[in-house]
Amino acid sequence: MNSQFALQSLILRTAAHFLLPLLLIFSVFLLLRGHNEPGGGFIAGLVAASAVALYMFALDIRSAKRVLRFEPRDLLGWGLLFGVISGVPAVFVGQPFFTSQWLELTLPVLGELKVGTPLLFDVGVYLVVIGAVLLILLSLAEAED
Amino acid sequence: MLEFSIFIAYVVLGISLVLIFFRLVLGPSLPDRVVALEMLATLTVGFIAVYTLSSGVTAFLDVAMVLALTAFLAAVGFARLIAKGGSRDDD
Amino acid sequence: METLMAFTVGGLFAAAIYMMLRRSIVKLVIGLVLLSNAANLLLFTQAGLLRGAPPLVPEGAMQPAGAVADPLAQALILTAIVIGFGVLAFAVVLIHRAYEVVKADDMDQMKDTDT
Amino acid sequence: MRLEVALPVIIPLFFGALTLILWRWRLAQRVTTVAGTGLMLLSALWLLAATWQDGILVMHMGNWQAPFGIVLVSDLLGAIMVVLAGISGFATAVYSLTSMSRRHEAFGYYPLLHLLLAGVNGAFLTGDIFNLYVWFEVMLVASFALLILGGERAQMEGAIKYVTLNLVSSAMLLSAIGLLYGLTGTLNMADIADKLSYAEDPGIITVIAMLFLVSFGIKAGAFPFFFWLPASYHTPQVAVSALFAALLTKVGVYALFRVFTLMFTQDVDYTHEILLWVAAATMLTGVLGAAAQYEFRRILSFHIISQIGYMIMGLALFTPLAIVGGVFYIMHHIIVKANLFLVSGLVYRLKGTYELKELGGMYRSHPMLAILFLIPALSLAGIPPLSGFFAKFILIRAGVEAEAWWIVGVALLVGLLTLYSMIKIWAEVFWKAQPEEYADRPAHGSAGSGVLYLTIGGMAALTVFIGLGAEPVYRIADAAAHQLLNPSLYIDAVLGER
Amino acid sequence: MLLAVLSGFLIAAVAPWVHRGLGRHSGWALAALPAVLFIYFASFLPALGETDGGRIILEYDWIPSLGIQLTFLVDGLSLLFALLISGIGFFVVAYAGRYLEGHRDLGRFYVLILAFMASMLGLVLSSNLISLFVFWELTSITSYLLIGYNHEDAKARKSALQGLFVTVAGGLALLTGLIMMALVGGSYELHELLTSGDIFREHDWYLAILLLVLLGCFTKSAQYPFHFWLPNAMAAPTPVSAYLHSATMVKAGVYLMARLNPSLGSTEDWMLLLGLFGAVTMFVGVFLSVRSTGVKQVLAYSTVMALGTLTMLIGVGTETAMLAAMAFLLAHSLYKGALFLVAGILDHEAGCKDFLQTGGLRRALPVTTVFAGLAALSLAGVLPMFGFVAKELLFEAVLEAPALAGLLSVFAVVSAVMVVAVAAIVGIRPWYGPRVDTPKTPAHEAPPALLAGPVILASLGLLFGLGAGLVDQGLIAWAAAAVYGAPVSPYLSLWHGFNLPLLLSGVSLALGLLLYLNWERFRRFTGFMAVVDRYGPEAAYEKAMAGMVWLSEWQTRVLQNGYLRYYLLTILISTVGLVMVTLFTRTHVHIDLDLSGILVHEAFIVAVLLMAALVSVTTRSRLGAVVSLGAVGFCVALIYVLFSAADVGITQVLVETLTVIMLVLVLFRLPGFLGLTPMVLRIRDAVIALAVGAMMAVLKLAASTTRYADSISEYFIQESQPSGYGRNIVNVILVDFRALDTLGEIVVLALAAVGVYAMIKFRAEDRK
Amino acid sequence: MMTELLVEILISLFLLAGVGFMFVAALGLLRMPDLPIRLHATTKAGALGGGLLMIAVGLEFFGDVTVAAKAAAIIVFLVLTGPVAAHLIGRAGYFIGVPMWSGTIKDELKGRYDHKTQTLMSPPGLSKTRDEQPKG
Amino acid sequence: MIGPLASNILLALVWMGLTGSFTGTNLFIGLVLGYLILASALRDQPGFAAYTGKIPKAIRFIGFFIKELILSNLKVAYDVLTPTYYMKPGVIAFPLEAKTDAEITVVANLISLTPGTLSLDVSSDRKVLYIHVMYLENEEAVIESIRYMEYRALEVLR
Ligand code: NA
Ligand code: NA
Repeated sequence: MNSQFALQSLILRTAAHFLLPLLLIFSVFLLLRGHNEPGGGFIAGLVAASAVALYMFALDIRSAKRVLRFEPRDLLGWGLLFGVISGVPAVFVGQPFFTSQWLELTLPVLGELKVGTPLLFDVGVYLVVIGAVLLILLSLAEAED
Repeated sequence: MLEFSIFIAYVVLGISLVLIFFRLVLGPSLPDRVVALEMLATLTVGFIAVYTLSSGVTAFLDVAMVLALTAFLAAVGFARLIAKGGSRDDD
Repeated sequence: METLMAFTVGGLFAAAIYMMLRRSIVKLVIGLVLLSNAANLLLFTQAGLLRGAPPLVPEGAMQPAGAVADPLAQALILTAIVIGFGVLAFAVVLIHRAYEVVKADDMDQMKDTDT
Repeated sequence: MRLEVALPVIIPLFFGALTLILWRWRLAQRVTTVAGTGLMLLSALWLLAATWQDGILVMHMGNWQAPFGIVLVSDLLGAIMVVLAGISGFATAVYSLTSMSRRHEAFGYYPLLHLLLAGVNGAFLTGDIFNLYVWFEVMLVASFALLILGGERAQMEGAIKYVTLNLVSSAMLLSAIGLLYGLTGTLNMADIADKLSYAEDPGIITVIAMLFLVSFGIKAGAFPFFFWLPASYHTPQVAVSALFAALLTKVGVYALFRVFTLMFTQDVDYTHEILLWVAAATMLTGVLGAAAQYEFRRILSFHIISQIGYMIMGLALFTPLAIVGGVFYIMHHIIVKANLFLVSGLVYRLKGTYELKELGGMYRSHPMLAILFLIPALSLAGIPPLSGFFAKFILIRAGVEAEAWWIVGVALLVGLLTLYSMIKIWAEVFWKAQPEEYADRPAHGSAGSGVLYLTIGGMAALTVFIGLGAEPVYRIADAAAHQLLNPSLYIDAVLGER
Repeated sequence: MLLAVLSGFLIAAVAPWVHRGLGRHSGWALAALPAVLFIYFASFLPALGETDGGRIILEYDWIPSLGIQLTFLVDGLSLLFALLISGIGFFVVAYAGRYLEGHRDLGRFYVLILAFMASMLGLVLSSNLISLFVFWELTSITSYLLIGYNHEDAKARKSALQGLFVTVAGGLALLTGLIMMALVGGSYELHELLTSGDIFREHDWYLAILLLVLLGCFTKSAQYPFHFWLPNAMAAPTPVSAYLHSATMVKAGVYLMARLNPSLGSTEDWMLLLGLFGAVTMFVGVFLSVRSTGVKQVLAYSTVMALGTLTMLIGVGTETAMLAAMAFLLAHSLYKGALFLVAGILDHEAGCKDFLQTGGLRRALPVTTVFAGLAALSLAGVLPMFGFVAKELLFEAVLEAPALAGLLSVFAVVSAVMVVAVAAIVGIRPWYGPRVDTPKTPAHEAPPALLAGPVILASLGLLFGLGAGLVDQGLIAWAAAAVYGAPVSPYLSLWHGFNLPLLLSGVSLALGLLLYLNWERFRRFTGFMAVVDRYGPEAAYEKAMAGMVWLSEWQTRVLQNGYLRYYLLTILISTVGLVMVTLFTRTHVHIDLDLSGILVHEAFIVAVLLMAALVSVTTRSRLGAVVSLGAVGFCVALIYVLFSAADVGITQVLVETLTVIMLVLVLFRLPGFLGLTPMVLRIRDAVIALAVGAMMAVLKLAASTTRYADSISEYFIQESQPSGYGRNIVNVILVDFRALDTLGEIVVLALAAVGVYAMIKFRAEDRK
Repeated sequence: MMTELLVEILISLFLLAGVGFMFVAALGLLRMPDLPIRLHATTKAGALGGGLLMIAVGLEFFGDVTVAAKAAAIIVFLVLTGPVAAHLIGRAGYFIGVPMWSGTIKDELKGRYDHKTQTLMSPPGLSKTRDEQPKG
Repeated sequence: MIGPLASNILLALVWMGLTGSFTGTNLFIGLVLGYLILASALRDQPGFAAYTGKIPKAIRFIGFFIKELILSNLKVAYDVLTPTYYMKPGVIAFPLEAKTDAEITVVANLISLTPGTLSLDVSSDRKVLYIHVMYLENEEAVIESIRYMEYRALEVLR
């Protein structure tokens, strides 16, 4: 049932089942509010990566990968692409690269919301961080298996 | 009153920090050191709490929050190392 | 405080350098970690030290109420920490691989490529 | 808003991300890589043309005014460097099409290549000192990864030295930036220069300049900081070696040119005198290092060092002509050194070894390759009418004008010893008969050599062009030097007329 | 003109195909080029006559910004050389086509010889100093490739390198000299500089320029002590020797000295340097020539003698001397070209490479014998050959020399004696006397292609001797005038009446023949020279090269020693040195140790931080060190937090934790710490480490006392919310104000991850 | 005024109690004779100390729900992760045979780990009796 | 238990939407209101009844737990702060009542948090919890108190 890699601990495994969603929701929370409070894509990404790393230690590598759903490598690519692309829309309105573009949305429940390219950028950072940290950790773990 | 308490709290935490540090140095086993590291993380949470009180800025609680939630991962890592027999040639 | 931080930074640099001068490749890693901490701390303290004033704007306000710590330096350090982490990850695995290939934790056995 | 200033950075970043996403599809990666580097080259040429026509161009990234946001600045030196990066990047990409092993392709060669170029171009174009550090790191980590691609023992050994020493350099750079930020409260290089020009008691600046000197000196491979270079440059795949040889150290040289013309000009008599000694020692130790070597790429690696010395000599003499010489030298050297490495790679491909003692008979068997070696080799040694001659000529003339006799003597002597090494390669690899005992070494195949010849031939043609058609090249270098020696042009372009 | 000069290169580029297409006739076909060029250059003669030895200047743009132009100067001197180059070139190319027939590399040979010819033409015709130098170096390179023509022979490669190295070394000195000349004279154009001799002679740089230029000329023209490369260059095929070492390459130095005489000459330094070096070279050359037995060696050393003679004459500097020099130049080119080609026939037909193996070939090779004899007579300076005319003038010039007349005369006479012996060796020894078994038995006389050169060149020697006036009024006089810098009244003639020079000629002829008869004894008698050779210039060259390689190996051992820690030590000590010296010499900052304002818990944290760092450094347990690092990390995070950096604190904590995890994952397989270093070295390292730490601390303190301006961060604080729509200023900086930094930073992260991935997967693949 | 003082005293009490327990944990960590006993000290006193401090913080910013939520979250996180870490570390000590204090009177865990498979056996007597016990 | 909790949260969100205020305070108010509504309106529904009934139990348990925590912490503190060691440590095997992974984990962690006891590990057959006990003078009494704690905890969980 368990791979060679993980710690064979029922307590940790169970705790991980509980902590994983907690860490992930916490990470999204940190990402979304990062523009206004401490947090942001980088920190959020690290927390998310920690969550998966915990799963890796507690369960096994395969489960950890299943949590992630994507290859960490692809996350790197998409994250970078988001990061680069978020700088491009400005060019179409005749502004320099990475000039932030904001959209004011009025949503039914959430009310007025400012959505801008910096957020897209932060999401790119988030994805890259998750991808990078997990690519490193999972490769290292797999190397041991 | 509160200021004085905070001062005392800082001093006590400072002394605690040194005590923890000694355990970290003395070991003697790796798990002993890891306990010390865990405790250091907890103590850092304590520091941040006192600092929040003394500065009146609550933003630092976020640091404590992250710390409380993730610091034990280091212990997990060490535990796994030991479980795989990685430290027998050490210490 | 500036003086104390100067000593701290100096001490960290010294520790890092000492470790990097060892023959054991494992120690090299430890040196690298210390080095990156030292440089970050230097950058941090050089921008001025201010207690209890994070660079945050209170909700509803346009600017912080009083003086706040230098946000730019903090942003720079964040970037530097992340870069340092990436580089360190690479270095750690590199050393791991080098050990596997050379089968020794001794830098002196890694000098064949030079001459 | 000038789009072209940012394109040489944005394009490789974009293609880096794209090739990462296309990781599993080798063919797609190859196609996009050639397209991407080609596009980058075009954008670089566009940028150079625009900069030539309209003077220093600035893009305020994010539309934040300088000195607050990060600016990308294209002065002629920057634009020239970007074009050179474009040329070497494109050549490497094309050369890689047939020479790169599947193993490398499967583990990120193409994304690494693009991102390395992004780092290099970022470093050339940024007008922000911290951003320069960031691009340096991008370039370094990309080069780390490219260096170990293959996983051989020599690569690991070399990489450890490369990584360690460059990290020391980065830590020093970061510390120096921290100190400078503490002093000036700004990161924009033009702004720093501006503020320093009003500074009272600028002695401490000179001290910090020394840290920059060491840090960039390490990255440039200058004496006594070059050790990582000969330890590692001969270990990766040859296309990678070529790219490294052409570009990476030059980014260090570029940075030295940038900071020691723009920011650290308070105490020129002192700082540039030190640079001059560094230049001389770099030239000599590099060229002497090569004379002892009998491995194709090691010889070339050591020569990188000695050539760096010439470039620094141009900066150190700090006369208009000397700066022209330095810039000219950079242009010449990037093309020539990349080409020599590529030639060595083709030799390896055909003969299966880089050891001079095991090689031979190639003048007979591959006369075209022999000529294509001889052109860059003689150019490197400064034989007229190839590019290297004019590079050296300008520097020597500048040295004579400045009456810096000893550095002129060193430069000449080093030129002679460079010839010695190049002739050694020529005699051993091409003239000498193939030694019997190594005759049956397995070749790595000659299939697809056509593309390789094309690349090498194109680069050789450039070398000849820079020599025979030195006039336009000189004029560009001259204009670049003019901008470098008049920092107010740069400062005004970035900060606006004040 | 441009086309004329460059045509050699153009034809060279297609020569292999011409060769492939025309086969055995390629030699004659390609020889058409020099022939055409000869005619072209000859066509300048009338024009030059009209201006009475004046000059024609043709200018083409090349690199005007640098003052480097393709300017060509046609006057007597350059025309004389151009005619010699193209004329002899014609015979050599034709000769080579036959001589090397069937040789697999003949096609490449044409390329090189034509390129060489073009370079040589460019050299002598250039008026721009730098283009002259360009062609100068081109002759070095092409001649390198020609000397090493038999490149699979190690000796040929070595000789080629020697020639190249010596001439290029001199060339670099020359370049410097030329640049200095241009700076002094304000132009790179010879035709402008030649009229401004006084500016040079009075300038501080004069001696430096003179020495540098002469170094270039002496090496190229094989003056003592740089003469040794020339005989070794005989490794080249014979046509090359004939061409390079008679008419062209080696005369480049002579050409340049002659050319620059109006600018740099007429000073005591000039006369002494050229006179003495020329005389010594002349003597050494001929002496070594007589001592040699190899066919080409004898000829080569006699060339050294001729070059010395020319140098000496240019040094003497009188009108007569210039006339003598030009006449001697022409004479030498003719007979030496012929003799080398004869040497080639000897080799080609009889396989002879050494005079000791020759004898009695006159029956087999009658035509060769006749014209070899004719050329040898000119070499010996026997009436009525042109060589005689030249020698008479030579004696006259040295006897009248303004300085050192006696010394030079003695050298000249002694040399003349030995030259006669050399001429006898060449002109008599192989042909007459008993038939000696040669490696090959010549079946018939050499073919026309081989004979054309010797026949015509030797005949010209006779023709010009008989009709000295043929060349007298025109070319030689114009050339001498160009060298002299003023019109020269020509008086070349075969017969000047009984005078001292004639007497000396007679004496030297007699003594020379005597020497020839005692050749064996002379060689035995001078056997001690072998010892001298061991300490001679060539040995010095070899020693220098070996020394350079030794130095290089030593330096590599010392500097590039493979030990990372020594690299680090070097870098760090240099850094500390640079920074500290600068700090103490260029600043007057005071460092003020202010320990006030420290809160007690901060002191605790810093103390623990430093102690933890110390532990991580000193502990014998590697995992203990990792734990200590974790402690350092938490303390640093605390410092960030205590000084208001929340985001940084969080990041530090997370990164620290992940670092520990990563280290733990990796250290798993690594061994424990080893105590590899003895205590003394550890103390040394500790001292260096502390020095670096102290440097950073001092720097930080020194920089803290100064602040030139307020930080730009105030802008971010003000604008974060209004313009960036974010209240976390740090994050707004990261994703907006300085997004480019962050973009770079994630690229770094992605790259590191890819690198790690590749490293690990490579290993996985290798294991499979 | 009076309430303010009272609140201040209350906060001070929580604060001092909190750091007091922190101190106990630290001292225990240093003073206690073997690994499990040290774990006792840090796990509980750490969690309690941290909790008390967070209550102090919550009181100081009374009414600010965000702060209260954060403080509560920190307590929850500490309580969640501390015991897990303690379990892992204590177990790890067993794995590598960290010696127990000489005053230890009983060790039922000794010798029950199979290092190879990382499995832990139940004591022979207990597993049987367990099924017989009533649930509830 | 998940369904009612989700309902509670949903109610809180609706409350926030209705009041148009997205602050933490308002969320808290919403949660309490939602709970009250659920507890009163749906008290007959079995699923919801269990949920609403759990809350008081949980609160009681927390109270109990905090009391234990403080009391035994003081005991340890006393031992730590005084020079002599009073403890009699030992490791015991505690037969678990808890069945599921979650129950076992919660119980084990609670045991760890109450001073004097520290869960070291669970046997691989999940039947026995090995506990390090600091004051093992009376093993029966210790086991009894642990069992009581387990009982209280399971009460909330099941
Ligand atoms: Na960041
Ligand atoms: Na940043």
